[in-house]
Amino acid sequence: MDSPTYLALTQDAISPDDLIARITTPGTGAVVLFTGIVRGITTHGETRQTSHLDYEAYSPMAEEKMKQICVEIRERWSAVEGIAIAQRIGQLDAGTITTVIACSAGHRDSGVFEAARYGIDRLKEIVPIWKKETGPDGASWVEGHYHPAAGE
Amino acid sequence: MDSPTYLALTQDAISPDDLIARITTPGTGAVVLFTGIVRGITTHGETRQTSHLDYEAYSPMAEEKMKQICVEIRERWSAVEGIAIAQRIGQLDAGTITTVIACSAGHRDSGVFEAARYGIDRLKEIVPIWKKETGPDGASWVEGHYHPAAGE
Amino acid sequence: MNRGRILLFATLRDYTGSRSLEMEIPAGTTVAVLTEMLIKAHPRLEKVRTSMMTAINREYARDEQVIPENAEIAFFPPVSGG
Amino acid sequence: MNRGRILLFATLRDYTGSRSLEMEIPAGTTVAVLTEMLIKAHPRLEKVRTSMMTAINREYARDEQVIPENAEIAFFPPVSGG
Repeated sequence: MDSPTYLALTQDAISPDDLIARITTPGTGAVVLFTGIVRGITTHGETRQTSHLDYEAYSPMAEEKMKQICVEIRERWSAVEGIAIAQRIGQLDAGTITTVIACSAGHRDSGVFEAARYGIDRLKEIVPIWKKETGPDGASWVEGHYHPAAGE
Repeated sequence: MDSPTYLALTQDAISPDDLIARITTPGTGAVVLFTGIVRGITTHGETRQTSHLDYEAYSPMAEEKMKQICVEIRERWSAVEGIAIAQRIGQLDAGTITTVIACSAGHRDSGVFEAARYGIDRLKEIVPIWKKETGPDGASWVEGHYHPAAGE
Repeated sequence: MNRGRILLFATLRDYTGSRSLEMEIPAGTTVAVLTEMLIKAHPRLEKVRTSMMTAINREYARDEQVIPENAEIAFFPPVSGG
Repeated sequence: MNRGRILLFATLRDYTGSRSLEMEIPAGTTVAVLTEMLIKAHPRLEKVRTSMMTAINREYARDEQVIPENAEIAFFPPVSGG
């Protein structure tokens, strides 16, 4: 079984088309892709507007943690073939793709949905990336909540 | 809340990038996209090779049923904003995207994963499309199994 | 009496050699009866009798449903898209 | 004694005004002790004391962990990528 892995921490636009092609193997019949997008309007709780987000990363550790997420996914869903994880950094305007997690497998009942969901959950827990939100009232850092265990 | 719906039954290549853009609204923070791809090698059961699939559709009914799937998704996951469903027909070689179901929402915990999963499950149950598989041993129609109830 | 047009797809098209057929459909004909008429006219359909499905006006139909006049009628095997 | 380089991100960078700091780190210094040294040098960090995290050589570290020589040390708030 081919097991392509593609990781990117990039200032450039992320293309789901490109990432899907990178993880499509001769055995691939299904790809599930999650993408995060900069929300212009947030209505959870109080409604607020966002003009852009500024992402920064502790790049070498972020790349290590992205690799680790791939290992964790493969341990949990052995039928997953390819995995792509991309995170864009820099200033990203509302409507822009910020991150993509995509998993390929032979069939859709192989855990690809769960694997992609797990991937984005873990990215938001352990990959050292932060974002500052700018809206009509100025800029502020978005607070994370998760505290990884040592070595997690 | 914006609720874009995009349906396509097409002979042309399907672009996930394009479909994601079509269902991204000012409130969109998450998109989950499923894509089906022509498997060149199938290892479920006996291993077999596929050179291409030929898809045919009962187009007007297929378009009605794709609309119906959107209604069913919106009834079940009210937080889903945009929905795109595309199915390519004609001769599709191994490695080619055959179908895409994508759902957008404000947040990833809103049911977008479940909604996309439901969408592809329903597409394979009720949308009148058939495929014939061609491999080294010739061509044969792929057998479906689901029998929709009257009016389903 | 009503001259009806029947659309056929996938294996049913192969077995009948046609994408569509015209048949005389007496008033009051049910889906079940029309299915028998079709199999009688095209005996190769016998082998897909239990799996074939019928749509009337682009909606899955019941066996006991009466075919309305000027209906769009389609017969096909279980779907396999995606 | 070991002159260590500490990387700072997000709010911690704002509060210290620096992307990285150099500090004298005595042999045997633990993460907890280094954290106190950092807050003492940059009192604005007091308000993120309970939330700040430490990575040693690109791995999440324990409070009682001793900082090895020539380690890559980073302090940052809980992550918020995606």
